[in-house]
Amino acid sequence: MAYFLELLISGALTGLMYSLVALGFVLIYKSAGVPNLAQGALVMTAGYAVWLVMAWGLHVWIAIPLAAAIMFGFGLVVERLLLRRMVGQPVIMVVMLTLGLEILLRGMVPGILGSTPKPIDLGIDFAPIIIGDVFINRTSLYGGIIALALVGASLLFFRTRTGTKLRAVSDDHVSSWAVGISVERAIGISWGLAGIAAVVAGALWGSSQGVDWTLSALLFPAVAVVILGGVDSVPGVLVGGILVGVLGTVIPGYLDSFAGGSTRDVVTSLIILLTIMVRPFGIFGREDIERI
Amino acid sequence: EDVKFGLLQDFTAVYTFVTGQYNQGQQDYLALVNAEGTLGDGNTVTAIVRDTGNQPQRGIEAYNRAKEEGAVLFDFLSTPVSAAILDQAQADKNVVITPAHGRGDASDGTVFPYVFPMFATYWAQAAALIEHMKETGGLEGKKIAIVHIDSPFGREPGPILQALSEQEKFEFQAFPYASPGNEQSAAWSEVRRYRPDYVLIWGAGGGQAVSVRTAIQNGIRPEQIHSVIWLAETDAANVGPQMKGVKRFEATASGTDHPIIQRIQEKVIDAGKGSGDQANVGTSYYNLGVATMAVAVEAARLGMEGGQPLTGDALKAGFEKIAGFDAEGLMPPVTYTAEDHQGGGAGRVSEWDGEKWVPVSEWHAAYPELIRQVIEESAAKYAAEH
Amino acid sequence: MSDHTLVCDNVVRRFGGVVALKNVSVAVNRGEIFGLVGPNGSGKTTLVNAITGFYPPQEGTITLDGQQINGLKPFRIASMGVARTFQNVALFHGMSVLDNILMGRHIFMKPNPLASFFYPWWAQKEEVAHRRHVEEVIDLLQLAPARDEHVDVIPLGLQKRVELARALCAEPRLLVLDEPMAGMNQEEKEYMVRFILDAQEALGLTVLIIEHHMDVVTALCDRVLVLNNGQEIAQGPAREAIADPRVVEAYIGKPRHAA
Amino acid sequence: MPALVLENVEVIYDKVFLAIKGVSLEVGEGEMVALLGSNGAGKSTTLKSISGLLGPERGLVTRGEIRWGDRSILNMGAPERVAGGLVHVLEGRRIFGHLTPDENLVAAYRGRSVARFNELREQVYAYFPRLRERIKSKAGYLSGGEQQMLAIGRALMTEPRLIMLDEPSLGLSPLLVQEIFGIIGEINAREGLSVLLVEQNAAATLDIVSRAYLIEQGQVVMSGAAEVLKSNPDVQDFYLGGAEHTDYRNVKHYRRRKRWLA
Amino acid sequence: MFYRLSGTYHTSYQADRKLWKIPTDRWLVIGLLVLALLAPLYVSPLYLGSYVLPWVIWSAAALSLTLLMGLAGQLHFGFAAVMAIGAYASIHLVRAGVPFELALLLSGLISAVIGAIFGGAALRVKGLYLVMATLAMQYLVDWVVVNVPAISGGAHATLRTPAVSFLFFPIESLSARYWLALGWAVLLTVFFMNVKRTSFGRALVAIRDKDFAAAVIGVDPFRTKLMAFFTSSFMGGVTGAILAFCFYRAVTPEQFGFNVSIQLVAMVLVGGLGSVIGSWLGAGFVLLAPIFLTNLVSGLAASGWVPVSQNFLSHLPLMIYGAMIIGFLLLEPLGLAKIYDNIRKYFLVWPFRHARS
Ligand SMILES: Nc1ncnc2c1ncn2[C@@H]1O[C@H](COP(=O)(O)OP(=O)(O)OP(=O)(O)O)[C@@H](O)[C@H]1O
Ligand SMILES: Nc1ncnc2c1ncn2[C@@H]1O[C@H](COP(=O)(O)OP(=O)(O)OP(=O)(O)O)[C@@H](O)[C@H]1O
Ligand SMILES: [Mg+2]
Ligand SMILES: [Mg+2]
Repeated sequence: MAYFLELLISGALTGLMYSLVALGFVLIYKSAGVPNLAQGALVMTAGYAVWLVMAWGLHVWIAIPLAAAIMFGFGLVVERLLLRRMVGQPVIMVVMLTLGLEILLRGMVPGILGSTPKPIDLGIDFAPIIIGDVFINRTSLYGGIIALALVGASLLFFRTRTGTKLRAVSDDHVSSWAVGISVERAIGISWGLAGIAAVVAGALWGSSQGVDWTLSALLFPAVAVVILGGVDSVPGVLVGGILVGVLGTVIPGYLDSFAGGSTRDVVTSLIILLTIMVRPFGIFGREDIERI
Repeated sequence: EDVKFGLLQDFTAVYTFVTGQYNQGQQDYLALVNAEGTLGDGNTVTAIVRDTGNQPQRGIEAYNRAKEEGAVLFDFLSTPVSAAILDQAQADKNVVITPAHGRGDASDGTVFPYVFPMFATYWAQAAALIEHMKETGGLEGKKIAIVHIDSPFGREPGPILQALSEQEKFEFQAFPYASPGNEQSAAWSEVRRYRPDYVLIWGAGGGQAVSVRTAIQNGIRPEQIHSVIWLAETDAANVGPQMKGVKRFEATASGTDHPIIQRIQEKVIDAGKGSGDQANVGTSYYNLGVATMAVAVEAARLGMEGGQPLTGDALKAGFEKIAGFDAEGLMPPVTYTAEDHQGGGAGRVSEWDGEKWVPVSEWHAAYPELIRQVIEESAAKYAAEH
Repeated sequence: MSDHTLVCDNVVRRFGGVVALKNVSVAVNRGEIFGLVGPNGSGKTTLVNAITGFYPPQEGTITLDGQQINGLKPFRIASMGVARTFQNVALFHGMSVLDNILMGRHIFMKPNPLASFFYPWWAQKEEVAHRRHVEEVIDLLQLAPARDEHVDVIPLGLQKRVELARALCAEPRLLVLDEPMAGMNQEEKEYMVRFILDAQEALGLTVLIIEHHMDVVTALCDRVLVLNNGQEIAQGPAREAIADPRVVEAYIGKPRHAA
Repeated sequence: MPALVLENVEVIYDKVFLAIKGVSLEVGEGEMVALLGSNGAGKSTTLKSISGLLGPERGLVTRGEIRWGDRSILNMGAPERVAGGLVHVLEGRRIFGHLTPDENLVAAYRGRSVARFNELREQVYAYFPRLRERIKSKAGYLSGGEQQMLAIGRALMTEPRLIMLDEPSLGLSPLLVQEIFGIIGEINAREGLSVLLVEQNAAATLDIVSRAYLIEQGQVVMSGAAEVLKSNPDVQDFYLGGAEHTDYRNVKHYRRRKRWLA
Repeated sequence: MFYRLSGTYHTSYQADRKLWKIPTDRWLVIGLLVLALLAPLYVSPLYLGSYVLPWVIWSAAALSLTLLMGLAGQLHFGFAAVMAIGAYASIHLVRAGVPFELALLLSGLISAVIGAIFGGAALRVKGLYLVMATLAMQYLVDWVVVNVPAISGGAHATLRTPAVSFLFFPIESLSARYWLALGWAVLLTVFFMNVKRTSFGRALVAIRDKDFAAAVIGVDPFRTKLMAFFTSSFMGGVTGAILAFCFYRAVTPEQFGFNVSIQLVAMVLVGGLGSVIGSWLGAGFVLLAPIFLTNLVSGLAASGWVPVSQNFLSHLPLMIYGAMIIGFLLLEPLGLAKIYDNIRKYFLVWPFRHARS
């Protein structure tokens, strides 16, 4: 029972750590209508940025905001150079563009900054929090709390007027222009915000596994999170994250001893596949309106 | 005459954690060889370096090109790429070295005449770590948890542990985690409940740091943790001071106070001919790279005694003439024969003291008969299938 | 068999809480042009979608020449002889005008990957036979000059005509037109009316047409059904139904010119 | 002084397709002007060149001049032009389908003052009481007419001085057409808003506008006061349906050429 | 100039639907075919084996995928998994004693069935969701291949292809392997072009463009999509087998990983969705451009012209590859096929500047 509880908690917290990656995806999708498959690479880039800034000798509390500023700027640049020209293109083009970006970043960032894993020391205590027989990892716990806070902030953000405008942009670029919304700025902001989310994810994940290109592999669980929660739903990020984390921890926790191999990727794949088959728009996602 | 080595490795995908330093060591050593004229007769050696991204098709392309350019020895540092090219390289009679990667049974030179695993295979590494546990705390009735990445590489030590557990009467259980291993909490929750006496971690790259961290967070003492060869200075930096006490297998010594490394520093690095970041000199993977080339160059030198230019055949013969070579103390003495391409499979265990790796055992091969038996069985199976 | 081509009997269709069609019944005679009018959102398109199988009715039955078709998939209904056009032009924008119209012959062809791969002579012959038929329709609708154009570069009026051509190529028993004249000026409307009449005459079609242009409706339709909020408010000969005070109030409005 | 002036504007799509060639027109302050023409004549293109929305369709103004007040606006981005008081209600409504009608209005409001926003919103609901009834449902599920009202209301939220309407009556029932036309006239009269109206429904349009341009194949072929155009025999034949009622059952297959093309 | 349009009239509907309507085109194609057939005579084994041969095979793969993505509009980001199924199936079949010719066919069918099952599962959705579903399929197939020793061949996960012969010709020498691959690629090319001009191809395009409009003229969307998945997976499966037997001659799971799927999509896109010539050009470009550019840069680096680190140099192909995808999408979204088309049009109307449309 304690084992189950521990799996449950650590799964949920891990899931929330995935949510951090997924949040960036949703932010961009919800406000620009772009499925950003480069979010993993963005997290990696952010991890490198945090490492780089800390390597200059800056304290964490300065390094992270600075890295966030860098990534926000980076998001704006990406919008300016790439996304701006993809307005109105079919989804395959946009998907492929973000994948191209992911490949480019995966080459460029480690190519320039080095590909051996870089350490990030956030100063989080190693010792777990122990409740009864249940151990809780501090990094995940803080990650989970931050994820909750960021999701809350995003929810509030989309209620504001700027948020409404961003949602309008994701609906229809041309009519946004027609009523005077600057689509470019809106998309730029959304990429910038996703860049900031990536910094949090990159710093936390980087502190536990080191910063190298494998951070970009976080995209896959994050994709499962957004599919399950709904690609454009901020609360979906939370619920999806927790579910993906728990299922991806609990099921392998019991199955692996029988199945012989680690089944987590299978669980993640099945979550994606089953969600799409049963409820394509996820738990909270909006349905496409198609009038014949 | 210019001898060419094809170092067609994975700089961008799965092996990035090692390739940079490893390849730097290789290139710097070759630069040293040329500076010192080790090959004699004014012969030089050149490295053809290319990235394969762990992708077989790019490996094949790179191999063909390097072959055309005259390379006689290849190091892919990537199991899939090595596997994809193995047959063709054998047919072309080109030497492929597979240090710390590739298939262990290639140590059987009768079945794989042109393949040289060079150092202790993963099987030998597992055996060495088990033996070390036996010597430090005894094995009978003890419990070993093996926490490994879920891939063919991670499952490699399985058969050896199985065989040894019967022989040494210990109990073991495997705890796989999903690749790439950035999140292993579920596996370690289980390990904690298993209450192991020793823990064997078997992964690579960022996953190793996560293993050590999560292990410690689950109340496992660093001294209990034993790692496959893939645990180095970068991981220690990543984990932080808590890693003090963790042990690993090593095939070559680390650090800069070895004659060869010192001479590299002097004649290559200080001369501005180094191939990468100075800070890497003397790291475990750097030294591993140096050792591979030291052996290879020695083989080339011996091979060219029989005549020039050097062919793959002559190089193979050169390898098989190497006896008791230890790269001036950088590595255990190795001896290759037509049957044994592993060179004995010696290694040692070292411990992280917070700053560097300190050896805690002597260079030697653990359970050599058992390892040899496993190698031959597996090779025979391969031979039967082909 | 009755002389009704299409019979809808007490059709009900709901979307979530919205009842888009409430017990709508209608019978369309063979060879007749039947009009379907009503305010926006009154359920006209929904009725057509129910007939063509996109939103099958939750209650009630729809029969085509006595055969029940509700519940069938759209492509089945199509192959039984119901062709339609869409309110928002729905052409295949990746194809030329000719290929779009050829698609109309689809129900008579058997697409088969193997035959397509090898394109044997019998497949070629079939293709040519269909092409001949298509050319007749192209002539009828005066589309020849646009035959090789890409559909998305031709003006909307022509696109609507291509859509009509595509529907005609299926040699339907029942042709359903959803606002074929929306966005057209007087001249284009006149052309369209002419084509519909010609086609009906030449092919002996039964036509169900949704239209907001009252002059067209009165000129074209034998009878009309007026819907409001998913319910019938009038049915009968065009001029009479439209003059019904409830229809005027809900749909037509008071005449612009008193004179 | 005219508020909006187009001089010899030429638009090319995809670098090759010449959609309008040398269109010149004017809209005066508070004036209501119509742009008539058959399908594909280039009406929407003209409007887009004014509102700056050609970009996404790979269109470009290659020649000519567009002035708004005393400024040339050719180099301005679309949002800037909206800020300057030009707003375009696109063909086919194109409301934000996933937003509620209310949020559609929020998205279009550019200023910061909440009081002003509430005022504008009340005004929109006053013009279009039906919208208030559907305030909670997603705009994508509104009926065609309601969407058209929302599109116009949304445009009014930008506090324009000139509103361009592209086929507002498309697909609307006769009653709604009357209603919409009535409201457009009302807005024009009450707020002194200039209106540039593109319509197929020539009869209704010529009743409410003061002047009109007739555009065919990318060129203005005729212009003048509404009354004058109404009495032109060609306009009557091709746009108004002859004298009063056409006998559709007996229209000719082949018709005479339009005189202005001769 | 080269093209003669005047004097070519089509007097029958059949002629109007010819594959190559212009005589010059016809001659060009025949010429290219002869050149391709004779390649082993004048291309060095290095270039034949490591550039031409993979190009031919990947072109076949791109053609298979573009049938699904370009014609039917069904996005597929797990096509490498389909090819993996074909490759593994063919090896196991041949090992079990099935003649190679039959094994090719069967492995195609197995891929087709599995591919269609996955396709069928995802048929309710399109666009992004289809991308994700096929991506999940990629991971599932990967997992099964890696974790079922009966498929992957155990811990080392490398299966060698047995020696085989095709219609009594041993597929052993480089030339023989090349010809077999070429034959398959040419066959697929002709198939593909035929598909485009028949009702099956039109139905695919119709489904892609407007599925409800297709339904209303009698196209069964489900069946048609399924058929598209089936056909394309069949082609992909056989191509996977050809890839295993003619090029790698050994299979490992890494050969068919997610990145390979992406690479295939990149080929299709860079070439131009749904275009035959584009598949060939795209495959060649995506496969070879990074290699050539990297060789160029490393040549420059070796000669000391551009001082770059080994690490940077090694990451260069990735950067080039990513930048190339981005560049094409931004500058010529319609791909190489469009560029080719523009050049061809230029010559068609030469000496005039603009085409009619
Ligand atoms: N897919 C759908 N989901 C939810 N509601 C729908 C859907 N399709 C139609 N409706 C609703 O059904 C009602 C009838 O719509 P319908 O499109 O049939 O109207 P219509 O009479 O064709 O109007 P118009 O003249 O504007 O085309 C409307 O209230 C509409 O909102
Ligand atoms: N994005 C585009 N790319 C290429 N050609 C275009 C594009 N948009 C419009 N055209 C062409 O430009 C011409 C003018 O189009 P426009 O939309 O301005 O006509 P319109 O007068 O508004 O017609 P409608 O009554 O159909 O709305 C047409 O021939 C059309 O085919
Ligand atoms: Mg309707
Ligand atoms: Mg228009």
